[in-house]
Amino acid sequence: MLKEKRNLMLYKQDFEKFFRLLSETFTIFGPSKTDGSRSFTKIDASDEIAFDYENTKMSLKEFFFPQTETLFFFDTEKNEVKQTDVETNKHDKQNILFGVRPCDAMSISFLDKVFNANNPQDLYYTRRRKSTRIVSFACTNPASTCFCTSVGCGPDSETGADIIFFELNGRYFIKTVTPEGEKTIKSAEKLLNPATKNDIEEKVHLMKTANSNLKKIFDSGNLQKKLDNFNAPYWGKLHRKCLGCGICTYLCPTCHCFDITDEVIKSNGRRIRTWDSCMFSLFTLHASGHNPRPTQKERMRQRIMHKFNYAPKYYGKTFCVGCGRCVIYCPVNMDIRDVMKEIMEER
Amino acid sequence: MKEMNSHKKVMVIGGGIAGVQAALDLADSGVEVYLIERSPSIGGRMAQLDKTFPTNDCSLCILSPKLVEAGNHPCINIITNATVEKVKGDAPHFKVKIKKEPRYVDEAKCTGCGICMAKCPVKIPDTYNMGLCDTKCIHIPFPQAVPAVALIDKDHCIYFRRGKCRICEKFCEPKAIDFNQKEKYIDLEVGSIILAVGLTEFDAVLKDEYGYKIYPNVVTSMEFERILSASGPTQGHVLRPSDAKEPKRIAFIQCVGSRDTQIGNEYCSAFCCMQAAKDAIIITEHLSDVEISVFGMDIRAYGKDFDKFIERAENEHNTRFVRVRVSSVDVDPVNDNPIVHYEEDGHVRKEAFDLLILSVGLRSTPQLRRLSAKLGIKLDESGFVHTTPFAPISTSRPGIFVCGTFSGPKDIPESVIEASGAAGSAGVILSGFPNKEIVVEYPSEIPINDGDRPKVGVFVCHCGINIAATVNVKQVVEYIATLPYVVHSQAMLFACSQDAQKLITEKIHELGLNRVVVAACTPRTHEPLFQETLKKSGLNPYLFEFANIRDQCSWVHQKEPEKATEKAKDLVKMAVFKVINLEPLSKMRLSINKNSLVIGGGLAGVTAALGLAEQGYHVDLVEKESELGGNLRHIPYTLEGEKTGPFLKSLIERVNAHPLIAVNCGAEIEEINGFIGDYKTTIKFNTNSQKYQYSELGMIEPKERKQIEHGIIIVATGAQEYQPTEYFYGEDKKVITQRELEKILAQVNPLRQAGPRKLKVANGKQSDNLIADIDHLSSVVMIQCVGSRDDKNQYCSRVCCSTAVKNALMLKQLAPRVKVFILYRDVRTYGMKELYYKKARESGVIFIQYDKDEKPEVIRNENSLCVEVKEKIMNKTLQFTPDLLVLSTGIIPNSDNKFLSQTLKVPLGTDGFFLEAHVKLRPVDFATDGVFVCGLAHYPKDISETIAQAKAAASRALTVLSKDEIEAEGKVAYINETRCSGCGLCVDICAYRAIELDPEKNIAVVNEALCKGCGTCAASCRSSAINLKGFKDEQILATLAAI
Amino acid sequence: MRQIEYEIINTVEKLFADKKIDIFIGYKKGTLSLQTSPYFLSEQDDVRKLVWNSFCSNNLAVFIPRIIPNSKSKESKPVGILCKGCDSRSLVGLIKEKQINRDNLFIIGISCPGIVDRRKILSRLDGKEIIGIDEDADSIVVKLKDGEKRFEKEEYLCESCLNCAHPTPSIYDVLIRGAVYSLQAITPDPITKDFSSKPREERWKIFETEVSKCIRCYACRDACPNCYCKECFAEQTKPQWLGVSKGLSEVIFYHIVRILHQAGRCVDCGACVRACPMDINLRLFTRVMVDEVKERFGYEPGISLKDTPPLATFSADDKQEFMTEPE
Amino acid sequence: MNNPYVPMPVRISDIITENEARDIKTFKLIFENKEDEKKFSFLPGQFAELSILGFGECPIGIASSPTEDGFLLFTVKRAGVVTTRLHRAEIGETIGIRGPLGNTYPIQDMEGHNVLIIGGGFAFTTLRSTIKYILEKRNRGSFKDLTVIYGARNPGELIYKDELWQWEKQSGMKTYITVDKGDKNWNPLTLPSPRCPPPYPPPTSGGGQRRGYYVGEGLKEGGRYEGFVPTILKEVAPSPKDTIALICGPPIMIKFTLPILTNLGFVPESIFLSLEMRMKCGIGKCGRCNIGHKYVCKDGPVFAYAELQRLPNEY
Repeated sequence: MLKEKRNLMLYKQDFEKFFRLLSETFTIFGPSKTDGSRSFTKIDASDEIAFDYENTKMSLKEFFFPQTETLFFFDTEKNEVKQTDVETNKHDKQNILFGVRPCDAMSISFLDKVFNANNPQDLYYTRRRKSTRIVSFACTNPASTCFCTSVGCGPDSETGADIIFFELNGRYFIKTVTPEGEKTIKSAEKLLNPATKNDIEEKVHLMKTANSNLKKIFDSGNLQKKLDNFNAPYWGKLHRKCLGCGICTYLCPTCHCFDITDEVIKSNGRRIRTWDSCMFSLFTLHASGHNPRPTQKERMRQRIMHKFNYAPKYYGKTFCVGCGRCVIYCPVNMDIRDVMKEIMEER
Repeated sequence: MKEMNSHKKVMVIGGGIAGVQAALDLADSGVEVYLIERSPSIGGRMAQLDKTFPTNDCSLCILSPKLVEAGNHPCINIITNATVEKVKGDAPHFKVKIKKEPRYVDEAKCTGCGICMAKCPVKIPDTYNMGLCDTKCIHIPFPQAVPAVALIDKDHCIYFRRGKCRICEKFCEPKAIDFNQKEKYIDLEVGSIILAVGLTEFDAVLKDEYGYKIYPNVVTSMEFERILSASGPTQGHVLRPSDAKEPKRIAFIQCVGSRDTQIGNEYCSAFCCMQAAKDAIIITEHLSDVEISVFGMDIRAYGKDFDKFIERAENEHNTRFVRVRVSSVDVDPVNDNPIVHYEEDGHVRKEAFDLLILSVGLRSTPQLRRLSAKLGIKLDESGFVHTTPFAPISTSRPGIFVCGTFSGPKDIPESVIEASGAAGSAGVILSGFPNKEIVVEYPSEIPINDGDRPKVGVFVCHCGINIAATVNVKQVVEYIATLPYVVHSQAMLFACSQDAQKLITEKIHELGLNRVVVAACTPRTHEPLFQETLKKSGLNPYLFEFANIRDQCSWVHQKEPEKATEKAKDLVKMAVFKVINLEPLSKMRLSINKNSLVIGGGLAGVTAALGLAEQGYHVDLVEKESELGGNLRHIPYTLEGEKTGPFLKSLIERVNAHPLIAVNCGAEIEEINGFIGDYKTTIKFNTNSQKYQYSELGMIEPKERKQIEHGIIIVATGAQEYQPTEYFYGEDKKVITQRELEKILAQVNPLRQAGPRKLKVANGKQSDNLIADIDHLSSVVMIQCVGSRDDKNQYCSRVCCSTAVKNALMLKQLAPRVKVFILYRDVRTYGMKELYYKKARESGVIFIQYDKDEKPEVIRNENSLCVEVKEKIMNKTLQFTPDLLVLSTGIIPNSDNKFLSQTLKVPLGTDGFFLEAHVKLRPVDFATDGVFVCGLAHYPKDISETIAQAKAAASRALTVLSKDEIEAEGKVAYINETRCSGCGLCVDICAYRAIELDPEKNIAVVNEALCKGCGTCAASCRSSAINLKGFKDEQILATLAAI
Repeated sequence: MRQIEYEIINTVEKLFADKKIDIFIGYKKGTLSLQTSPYFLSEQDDVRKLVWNSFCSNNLAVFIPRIIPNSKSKESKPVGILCKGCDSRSLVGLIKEKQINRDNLFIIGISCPGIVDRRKILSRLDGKEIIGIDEDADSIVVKLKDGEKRFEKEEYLCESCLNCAHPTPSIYDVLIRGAVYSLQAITPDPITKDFSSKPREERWKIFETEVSKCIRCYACRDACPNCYCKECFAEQTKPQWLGVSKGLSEVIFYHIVRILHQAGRCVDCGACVRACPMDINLRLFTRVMVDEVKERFGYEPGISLKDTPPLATFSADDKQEFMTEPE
Repeated sequence: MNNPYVPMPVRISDIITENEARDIKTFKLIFENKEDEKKFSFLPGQFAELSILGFGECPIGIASSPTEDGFLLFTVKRAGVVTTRLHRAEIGETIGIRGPLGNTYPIQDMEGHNVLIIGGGFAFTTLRSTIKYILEKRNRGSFKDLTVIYGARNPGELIYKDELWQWEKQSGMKTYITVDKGDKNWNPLTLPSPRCPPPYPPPTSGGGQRRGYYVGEGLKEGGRYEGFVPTILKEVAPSPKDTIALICGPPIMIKFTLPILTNLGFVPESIFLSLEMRMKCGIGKCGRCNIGHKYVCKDGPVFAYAELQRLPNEY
């Protein structure tokens, strides 16, 4: 059993071999060049992997918590549940998610608190999670929209990952984070060498540079306290340019709200869960017509509060990893960093 | 008028379509009606017809709802098997004695279940089916009969003949059989009497040269109607009598018993041409590869869309119209094929057919003569009720009115118009009496809400064999029983019959049904009937759904019974899924403003206005010209030779003098807002007329505009004479129109009568010295169909043939030596007008037929005109150089019809005339409630037809005005306020102007009184904020989800 | 550009000073390069934060039905708004569809030289970080760590701007004239014409491929001024018109209906395309509709407050060749 | 493994229409599988997701008491698609159930104390469960006095009528039943007086003056009344000493009841309310029913008033 995390080295020229060895036991997913790093797709050859991407457009969450998931099928004529998706989608082969950015890896550790915790456990998520190893890639060149260090994450964060790669000059610095991570590289052990002091120094230096490129914009701890003021005046203004679309929540790696609906064609039906968004006006609309969050003001507040105030209280974590997707893709440039700044500056 | 402690009462004699319509109109206006019918059920001849032209509606299908309505109407007392014994007294205090023959079945007890009929051992000829098949000695005349009560034919009953049997009595559960029934006399006191008995078909045996009853394959048109009918002896299969084989060559002989001097029936029976064309079209729908020939003289397609119908028969249905008179018929003894002999192009021809149909006309009977004697009314030489052109529905005895064929052969719409007109005239007589109070009691409605488990009852109709012969009804019934929420599913022979209604009610109560589906013919005719049944059972009438498994299934898939059955299952399943999602709806009640607006001050408008005013209702009459009278001012005399002037003058005087009529001459409609019961109209006076109004009538303040509030509208805007551009009209003074000729003749006539040779100048200005002396004319040519039946105006203008005949006769009378040639395509002197056609021929007028494609040509020389025409029968080109060329110009729709049609939201037909709600049975109504049409605005017609229709319009309007309030449609649009963004698209596109924006809430608001439930708004709304009650998105989606 | 920005600021300042408006909607500097952000300015705020440059891409009309829901009252002061040609066309639509009263708007119109497509420039930068931006009349200069890159505006305009027929607002209270490129607007749009000329199967394939990228975030709808329904059909539950899943049939359904709801209303501002995070070329389909409506009914939405939209009227001469027998 | 999203089959063994408007029905459900029944152990206050295949799910409070063996009761008001379909169900039909979900009334804390139950309208369901639980012979000794105040708009809208009439007569509990407006058969024990204004404005739609409200000594015994629940509560004036109050009712009733309880001396820690929010999963994952950092489905639906005061007022 693993006593401590190991630091190992892999020469870039051996990566192809490394990839092949791993793919004998695992199905490998990663950001691929072919779809412009839109999402994590199946990778068949090592050269399909896009190493230099900033972040995938779709976050990692859809791998474990797909946008549409069948909970079970049923027959309305016979009035019976036929089978559940958990039973049909057997994940026999183990998966590797390769090249995950540390922020996305961390986001999975948050989702684990929601779905994987035994309160009760969400079998659909758990099943996928159990069969999947996360191999993350430290960010040596973070984007201008990244703000991970403001929310307790960082370019070399290990949380959520089983293994983390650092790209050094001509070689990869590989750190095993979990026992699963150890097991994952077992088959490729012969390609790996223990890291030397030099290697470690180079890695530390590299990450120092990366870290220095990331400005810490706010302190999430203070923010949480600030947000305890539920009726703060800024809520009356912040939302005004918000269009109420679902881009920020759908692209967010930690947003996990979903809807459950039934779909029926003839007598064949399925109960599905689909992503939902607190930004949508119908999200909390009661059958009676009452809506506790009737305007974009309340909905915007809910989104911010859920991430930065409620989640810390409930799960002990700020549900934001600073990936910057909401910043990049918001059609009205509603920059969450700006919002945070505004909140922090209030009084 | 004497005071009388009774309400309005009228006796209607005859329960055919005319009688039923008159009864319904009267009853709807608050008059109690005694409908006396000689036979055991109402419906008359129309109930026996298969289809009706020119729409090919199933005759009984459109009639049956009216029969049921009459049968259920609280103001109508139907007395069947009854004849009038005696009529004493004068209007409005007639004392009548009715004799009712025994039925031997208690009408109050009989449920019409038909078990007696099944058990009765005696077969007798089925008179409903013209004796072509058998029925039982105890029988219900036909499945949809009203009342649906059996009767025993005493002459054939074993019990009555031998004193034994009484099987029917044994099986009759309600104990309705009563062999001891005796004839009964009923005394009635009524204010007026409407004579609506019909004529009888000519007995074709009298024309023995055509071989009827001699050769097996010669049948009459009435028999053939039954052969075509799905409920007829051959169940709608066209088979010939001798060998029950499908005929391939079929011929019709027209004018059997009509236009026939030999047998003394000189009139035209008015409908037979169209009936033959209709039958021809229907035949080709039953049989493939069939050839049809129609032997007749003229094709009298003088009604709305009739010419198009004939063209359809000719071009699409393999029908040949042969313009000859058949001389005789014999038979091929080998195959019983009748052989028709006729002369064509001077050759005698023989032609064999598989089946020969004699288009028999109508005639009077001794029975009718006896009846008129009892009533004390005058008949004419043909045995028809004597009427005058200006009083077409009045008999010689005041207070007794006539409608339908008894006053001369006519088609259904004319009969219906006269029926309504007669009802109106009877109403005038009764205006001093109070209305009969109608209290219709419905049980209080069972409350149904969305959360109640739907309990659906499904009733699948056989429709005789209409459905059952194709669709396996049993399978459908069994399948439907398995559907969710269906608690009852059963088959019915005729779901529309009265006993079926009883059964549906029973099932509703017994099983606690809260939703009902009837799978049958079509909701168009029968939905109201079943909704009424629900209402009477305490269910909201909108918890009903109709599955159309006849028109849309069995009829169109006759050759694929299995697929049809599957489709029927789906259709009923859809209806079930929909009905499950239906919800109770309520109708809005609208109060009725009792004033009326009549647009148009011609003969029609004036007559209609009088019809309303004389029953005590205020009328605003709007005429755009400066004086009343319209086109009639230009028609000096009638075909019958009566002067119109005095008649028109007295009519206008009556109108002007009537305190309830406000005459607005020189005024035009500017704006009409509102809806039935509550219209607001602005009329605008043109400046000249203001003075006129003020100085001459002194009735209206001189002002430019006037606002009128009223409850109904009668459109009587008339039509215009076609202004010819052909044949040098307007260029050559020798070319004039019939109207111009008529004016001249009218001026000549009195002078001529004043003394011989006094005439020098008739009309110096207009005609110069053209007719300086009419005697100097040597020849006059008249060309028919100028501006009618051509590419410009495709319809027949209906009156020009008789106008030409009228003027030719007058010309001949004034100047017997003048040669008159009438170039015609068909001489359409329908009905009694035929007598004048004959008279014209006798007086030497020469009729020359030309073909549509070879119209007469006119060549203009220096001083003369040369008319060249290719004579059709002899196929020769003839030339004339007439002194006068008279163009029989057609009638064209008014140019402002379009404006009025848009303002009133009522449609125009393709020909530009106003389009009535139904060509056969609702000839003066519009689909829009509260608006009626009469006169030339509807279609070209003659004076008496116009008068009848105007009276009918008034009568129909009275069915509205006599009520204090009416119900609006329940299936209306409604707005989901949480979804409506108030964009206003629905406001823009609503054809009925039923939607407005609420300026406060900025959402759309539906005016339920105006909404017709067309659904355009619902379709247009991007937010799905508009739904149509009864057709909500969820309901439609549920329906679709069923398949 | 600067001059215009200055004029805008002056005008707005005066409007506030004259108490003509309480709120003004314009643009402020964005937090990302090549981007601006809608700015709701009230008297207390800094009017000098208003900007005008080639990246003022948002169609500000979208906010009108949101901030003045269904208001018809004349009591409150008008809302000030900065309008490019397309924004004003959207406003015309909103006024005609009674979402706002003309009197409740104070429109500062700008003759628009076209908006530069941020994505087009980004795609040329190979992910290099932008340090700064300079803009002159014809070009954008992007400063990178390792130098500068110059982009000619004309080549990098948004597709909808490249073929804009009405760069000058159709309605305004004050018009600020700027340089307008003399781009020739062509109907039908060459890009969509090319699309339209393809066989039906191919068009369907293109449509399917494009919309299959959709994640149903509804940004296209929410960025569109025409989409002001209180409850979008896509989210209605009574009845539920389409499922909530990301399945192809559902996204096709959503997009087809969204596009159809734009018939005769779309002003081709391109807001939907710019909002879409998945880079779906939605304009390809809406523009086809715009051209189609113009050709069939001679109608261009957003140009006049008077003319009747084709869907609100009927003429017997309307083309009906689309009514064909099923194949 | 137990999949929390898959419903267990239950058969509808009885349907009772509760009110005159016929939009509230009680469904008696029996588990199709014995094992499911065993697993389904609950306490008053909890709810379950009722599921109809093809229509969806709706969260409904459990109206029966765990002491009632062999069946579950759910009282459902018809509002949306699922509840409408449920109302249309017939006896014998099988539907689905997921649960029990949520927390319970603080049964343990209530033991050894007086219990005051205040209910309004159809939200009386889980309170009925509680009452039945307390009244159960083997439990009754664990609790002290039981006071029930229940009100509805009119007599036709009272639910569980048979039981109400029984409780009125039952010793060891006081039952106050009140309606906003009585009918001719409703015999209030108290005389209305026009002097006392209503604690909250009467509905505007009705218009006009209401007949009035009782003024006088505290109501010592149970009975039938006319007036709003808060008014009756004020008159009943139960002692806060040693008492735990449970409230469930329409928001407006709760709004006006809380200050009266506070005035009577109840501390927020001793008042418990049951809340409603739009829910989907019922197990704290789908993220929509939160009030502040509490999920109503998991951390509720029962909240101490003290806790609720700390949460944002967004429900």
